[in-house]
Amino acid sequence: MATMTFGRAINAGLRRAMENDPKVVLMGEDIGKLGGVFRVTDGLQKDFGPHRVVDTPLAESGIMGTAVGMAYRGYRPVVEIQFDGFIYPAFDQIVCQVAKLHYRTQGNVKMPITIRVPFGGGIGSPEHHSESPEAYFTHTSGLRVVSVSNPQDAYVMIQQAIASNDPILYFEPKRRYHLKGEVDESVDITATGMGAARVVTEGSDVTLVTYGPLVPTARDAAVAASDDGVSVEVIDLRSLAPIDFATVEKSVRKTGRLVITHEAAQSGGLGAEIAASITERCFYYLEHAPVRVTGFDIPYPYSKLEFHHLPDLDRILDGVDRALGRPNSLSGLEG
Amino acid sequence: MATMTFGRAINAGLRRAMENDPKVVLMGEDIGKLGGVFRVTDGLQKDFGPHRVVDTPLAESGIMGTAVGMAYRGYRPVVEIQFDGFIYPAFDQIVCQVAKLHYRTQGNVKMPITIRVPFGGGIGSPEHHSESPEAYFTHTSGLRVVSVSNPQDAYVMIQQAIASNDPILYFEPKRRYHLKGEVDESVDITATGMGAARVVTEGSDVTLVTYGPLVPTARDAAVAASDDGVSVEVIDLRSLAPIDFATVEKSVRKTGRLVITHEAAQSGGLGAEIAASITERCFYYLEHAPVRVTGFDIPYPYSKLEFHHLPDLDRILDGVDRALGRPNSLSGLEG
Amino acid sequence: MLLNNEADAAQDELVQLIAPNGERRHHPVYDRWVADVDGEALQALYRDMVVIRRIDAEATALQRQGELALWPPFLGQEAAQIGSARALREDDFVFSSYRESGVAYCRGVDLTDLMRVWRGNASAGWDPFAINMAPTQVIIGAQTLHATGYAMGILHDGADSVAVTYFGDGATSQGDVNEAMVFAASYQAPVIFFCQNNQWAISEPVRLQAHVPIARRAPGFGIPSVRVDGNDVLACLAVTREALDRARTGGGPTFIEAVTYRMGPHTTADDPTRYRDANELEDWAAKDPIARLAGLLDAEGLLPAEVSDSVQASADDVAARLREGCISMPEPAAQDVFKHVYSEPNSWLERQQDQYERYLASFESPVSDSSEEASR
Amino acid sequence: MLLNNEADAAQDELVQLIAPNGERRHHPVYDRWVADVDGEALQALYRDMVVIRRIDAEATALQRQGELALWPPFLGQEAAQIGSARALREDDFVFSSYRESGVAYCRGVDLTDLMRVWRGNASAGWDPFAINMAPTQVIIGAQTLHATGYAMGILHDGADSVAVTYFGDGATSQGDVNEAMVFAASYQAPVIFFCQNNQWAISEPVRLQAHVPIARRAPGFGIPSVRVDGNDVLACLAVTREALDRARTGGGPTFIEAVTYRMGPHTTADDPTRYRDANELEDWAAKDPIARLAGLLDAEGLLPAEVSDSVQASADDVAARLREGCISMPEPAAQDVFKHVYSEPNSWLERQQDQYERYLASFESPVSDSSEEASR
Ligand SMILES: Cc1ncc(C[n+]2csc(CCOP(=O)(O)OP(=O)(O)O)c2C)c(N)n1
Ligand SMILES: Cc1ncc(C[n+]2csc(CCOP(=O)(O)OP(=O)(O)O)c2C)c(N)n1
Ligand SMILES: [Mg+2]
Ligand SMILES: [Mg+2]
Repeated sequence: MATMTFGRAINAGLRRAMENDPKVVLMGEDIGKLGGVFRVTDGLQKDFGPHRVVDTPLAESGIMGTAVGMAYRGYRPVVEIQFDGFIYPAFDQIVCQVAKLHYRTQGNVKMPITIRVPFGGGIGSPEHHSESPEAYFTHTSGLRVVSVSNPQDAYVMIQQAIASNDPILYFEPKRRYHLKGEVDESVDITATGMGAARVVTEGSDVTLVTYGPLVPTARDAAVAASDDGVSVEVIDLRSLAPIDFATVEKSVRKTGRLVITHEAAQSGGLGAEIAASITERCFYYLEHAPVRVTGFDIPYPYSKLEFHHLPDLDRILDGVDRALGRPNSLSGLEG
Repeated sequence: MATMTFGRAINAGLRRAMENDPKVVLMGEDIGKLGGVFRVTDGLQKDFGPHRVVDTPLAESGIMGTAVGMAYRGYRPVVEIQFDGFIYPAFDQIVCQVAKLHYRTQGNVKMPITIRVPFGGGIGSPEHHSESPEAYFTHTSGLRVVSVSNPQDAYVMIQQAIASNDPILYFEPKRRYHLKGEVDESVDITATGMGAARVVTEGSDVTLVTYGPLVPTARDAAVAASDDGVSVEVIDLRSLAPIDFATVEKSVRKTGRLVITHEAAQSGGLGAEIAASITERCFYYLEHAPVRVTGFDIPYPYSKLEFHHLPDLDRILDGVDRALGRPNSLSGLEG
Repeated sequence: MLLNNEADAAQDELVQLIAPNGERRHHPVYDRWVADVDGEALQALYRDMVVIRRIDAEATALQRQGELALWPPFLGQEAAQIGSARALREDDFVFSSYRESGVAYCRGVDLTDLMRVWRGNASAGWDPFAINMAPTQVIIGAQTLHATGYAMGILHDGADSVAVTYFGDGATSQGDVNEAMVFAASYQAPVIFFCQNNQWAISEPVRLQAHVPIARRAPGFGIPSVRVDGNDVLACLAVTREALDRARTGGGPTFIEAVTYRMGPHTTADDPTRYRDANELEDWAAKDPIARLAGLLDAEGLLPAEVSDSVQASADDVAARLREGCISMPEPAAQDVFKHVYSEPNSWLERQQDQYERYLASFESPVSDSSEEASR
Repeated sequence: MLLNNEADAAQDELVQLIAPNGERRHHPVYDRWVADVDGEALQALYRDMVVIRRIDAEATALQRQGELALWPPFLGQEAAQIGSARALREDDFVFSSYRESGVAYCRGVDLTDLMRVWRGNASAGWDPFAINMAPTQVIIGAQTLHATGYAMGILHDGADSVAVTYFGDGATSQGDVNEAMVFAASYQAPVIFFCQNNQWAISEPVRLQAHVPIARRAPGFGIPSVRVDGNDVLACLAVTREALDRARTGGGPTFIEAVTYRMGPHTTADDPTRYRDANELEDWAAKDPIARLAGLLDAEGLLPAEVSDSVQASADDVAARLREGCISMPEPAAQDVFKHVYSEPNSWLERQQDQYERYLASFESPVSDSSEEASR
């Protein structure tokens, strides 16, 4: 067991994957000498050479499209998108090519591409550097989407993503890159699947579902709630497409109440899918409508306002209150 | 009142908008002499000239990006995307520029761009010609999204969209272009807003919500259900972002049951948002969890299989049965 | 110093080895690339062109008869497709658009596979690795990046294969095609950009995409380019061989503009009379690629009746097999709609498939007892 | 005929009117474009460059002191920005990236507005129509299409204004920049593509984006281009004036590659020692744009102490006002987060705003009686 930051854990996972399979190739802007703007690929070009860690021209569609060609040739490209907001020029190649090639060729062409995306806000950046675009991809059939929330998962899941024959969006919560945690590097990555949600803290009154950057916030909220006599079960989804609804369902059947929190805008966000699916699966167990605590339906605001947009501990607790039907700021507005 | 096809009604609406405002300019591939591959712009270049109806180079990001520049210069561009599946190269310009410029400039820069998109399946086309990408845009703050289902709405709403100072995605159900209907060309387009949902047929047992191509199918389903003694209220949303939830809410408070149908894939589709929002708003009125009857989570299949993917009358009726809690194919699987 | 775009006659000249009247033209640079092409080889090229033209005609007929949903004819582009594709080695890899059925034929595609997409029975007609050619690409220009990435993989492997990508004049306006040139030049990847400039992108003339010859684009990216008479099969063969040789020997990418003409509609759904002049078609008919080679063969006594007849018989045979394969294609099963979305199990999809199968089953048998179901 | 990419020395030569040592160089074509630039005008250009360098230094200091969240320095690029921007007319319109604060200064931006984005107080610092310059653009290359569309609008209006777009060497790899050239050439739009090739895109050297000089790219799209010494303010002024004149008189677009150097980090968040050699910086320091013009002025007796002192005083004054405006910027209010998403009312957003305001209010007063709420 070693203590390492989130970013370092991904770096270690990438290194392990590259050691294990010579077909693993990293591609992206500034990932070589610079080690990426977040230093996640630090040292890898030095150790594996510029043919394994490829600095690319400044063109995201180009990166994604050439990664498709590399996959045709038998490689397993791991693409870094420098920031969430720069994934859109590659959107066409992702949704029309990466997502569809396996299906359209009846499995003849595999697309084992991992797309790493530092995402989410909270670091005081200018525009286009704090997006949460995950719902675009969870709605895209043919893709898998995951998000990690701690160094151990980051280490294991980056390797699982690379080992998978399906294309995977791997969302890294950039404001947690410096979060430290224990990482067991000896763990067998094939022992568990990548899809299972994780119960972070057990509880009996309310189920609180989240992923990525808000997992620590949700955990803190559970602690705060417990001081108030409310027992919150926190679930870290880890896989966003598909979602391990069985785990969420089990929890909601126990608690009867569901709160979902994410940074992305509310309308059409992942929270809508979770609320709809859990309502379908647990209708007669629900004591209250699922509650969503999310970013607003606004473009990501400038940084002086970002903490109004981002759900925080208090807003999550407010959501927990709503799910419990306690009188609060929105009492009387719903239901 | 004149009888005209859907496509013709849009053509008439475009013509009227161009007559009324010299700043309205049409841009797209093959929209000039050819009149577009669906002939929606037929005759307009001849009458308004190649500077008002602009055939563009074959590059969607280029079309959208230059439309942004035209809007900066005070124009009101109406962009045609030839088929739904070709909108993705323009995705970056749409979500990062078109959607955000008004917000980021504190309203100084208006983006009165209308993006016309023939969408949906059912016409036996090859790949990329039958997509339903609306949920990507309904999740994008700063955009408005509408879909039309009949010639009259098509005629009115294209003009309303062009007159609006906000950017609007205008989704045209391509398999209905030849549908005929009465069009009252004398209607005052400023008399009604563009956002209101329309109750297509009133009913008391189940609320059936849809939009665009499936509106006629839903209406047929309501007729079939009534033969079976079930009274279905059909709602055509018309505006997909924002959705007129007040109208849906009113209906569901009456019926207690909600079925949503669309062609797009289920997970993360618009149906999820509708189910989640209506559950929030009508929890204590619902007798059953909202039911979704949608396309599957698959890339759009080749045409010999498309009618397995697309919801049809029988699948909608099956959904109605589920919402009614009647024993059917899925009995025992949910709830 | 201002770099301008005034025409440089020498640069824009077409490489031509056979004149429209069938006369053999000599070329200081390109003759050597076809020095080995003897009478037999010329006859083989002729046979190829006649056969693929027949495939095109048969497919068009099948569409008219309702057996195909759509067909994008390549009538007029036979020389560009045969000349380039016959230059390739088996281990080269092709990334084309939707109009390169002639190229697919050269790659050895099964005739039934060639029809699958257009009949609506598949999204990709063939196994790409069986013939080293990616499936048809509808998204304009997307495949040029795939080819470039594949070529980067070839470099990585230290192999001497080449990736070849086909696209149209309209496609040159897409960002992807230009980004592909950036990547190809940056890594000196062994990829050939083969642009069939058939003068039209649906209803848009090439002048809307570019005011200067398309071949001039690539040098600005650091990629050598050549403009070839796309209706001259020998010239197409020669320039492709030169480009392949450059790529195999570490010389990096080449851009080829094959100047040709789409004699038919964009697809069987298109009506070109709405936007183009009949005269233009006539002018190009005079440069017909097959008539041209026939002229050369004739002049050299290489087209006696028995050869003509045998070519005709090949074409008839291929057409018959094509038709037969097309109309006897088995219909897909409902469950196929769920197959191969992922290579690994997916809980969302499994649930949907399960629901749909129960739904379908409900039409066959009465709805089963719900308590039994609940125990599942 | 093969078009290759062998260096054409004449083509790649930089337009230069002032040598690095400050000597005035004569140029057969471009002298006439600056014939009117007298001593006073030269002093004004000098003043501009010194002032914007001071703005850059002050902003960098403000960032180090925690008053700005980020700053992208343009140190070393003063001549490219001043030379080009001072050629513009008020009714021309600029679409830049994030690094053109010197251009914004020329457009007359309010100094506080210049800081807003970087302090985190706005997504766009100024009203674009007040200074005819679009806000900073972070998405690499996106603005080149906006400029081209704006120029199409100018054509439409029959006006003789020009759209000018600034972007970097790295940006030339983006599809959007290449599509912008396609559209600009197709419509012969009055737009100038002003590329500041500052040798780096964050950590990537220009060679990764292009193996040949960037100025060679545009002619292949049918756009004349020119390569200029980007550290020579007079040359930048001259080539921009020529391009503007061409655009105003119906001659269409021009591409300018200004060869310069980013002497600082990519942004204040970057550490260039990780990827670049200190020697390189030294080499370029010898070509410093301000020292160069000072050399010329000095030689011509145009830089007496009172001028130097006055320039220094201007710079001090601007820096003081910049700092004052920056640190006294009012903080935004929570409700601002919801403003201007749409120009028309939006029911989804209104509901969210309403909820959030109640939520905020709940921290101020005890939660109100729910029956009262319910009656709303
Ligand atoms: C991204 C995208 N945009 C638009 C289309 C619609 N479309 C199909 S073919 C075509 C014209 C292509 O012209 P060209 O590249 O010259 O190839 P050709 O058809 O002449 O072989 C267009 C606009 C498409 N398939 N993909
Ligand atoms: C679409 C997109 N991709 C990536 C980035 C991240 N990024 C910001 S600046 C930059 C380098 C730009 O280099 P260049 O165009 O040469 O301009 P310079 O910064 O040198 O002025 C990169 C990669 C971005 N902002 N937008
Ligand atoms: Mg063409
Ligand atoms: Mg640069």
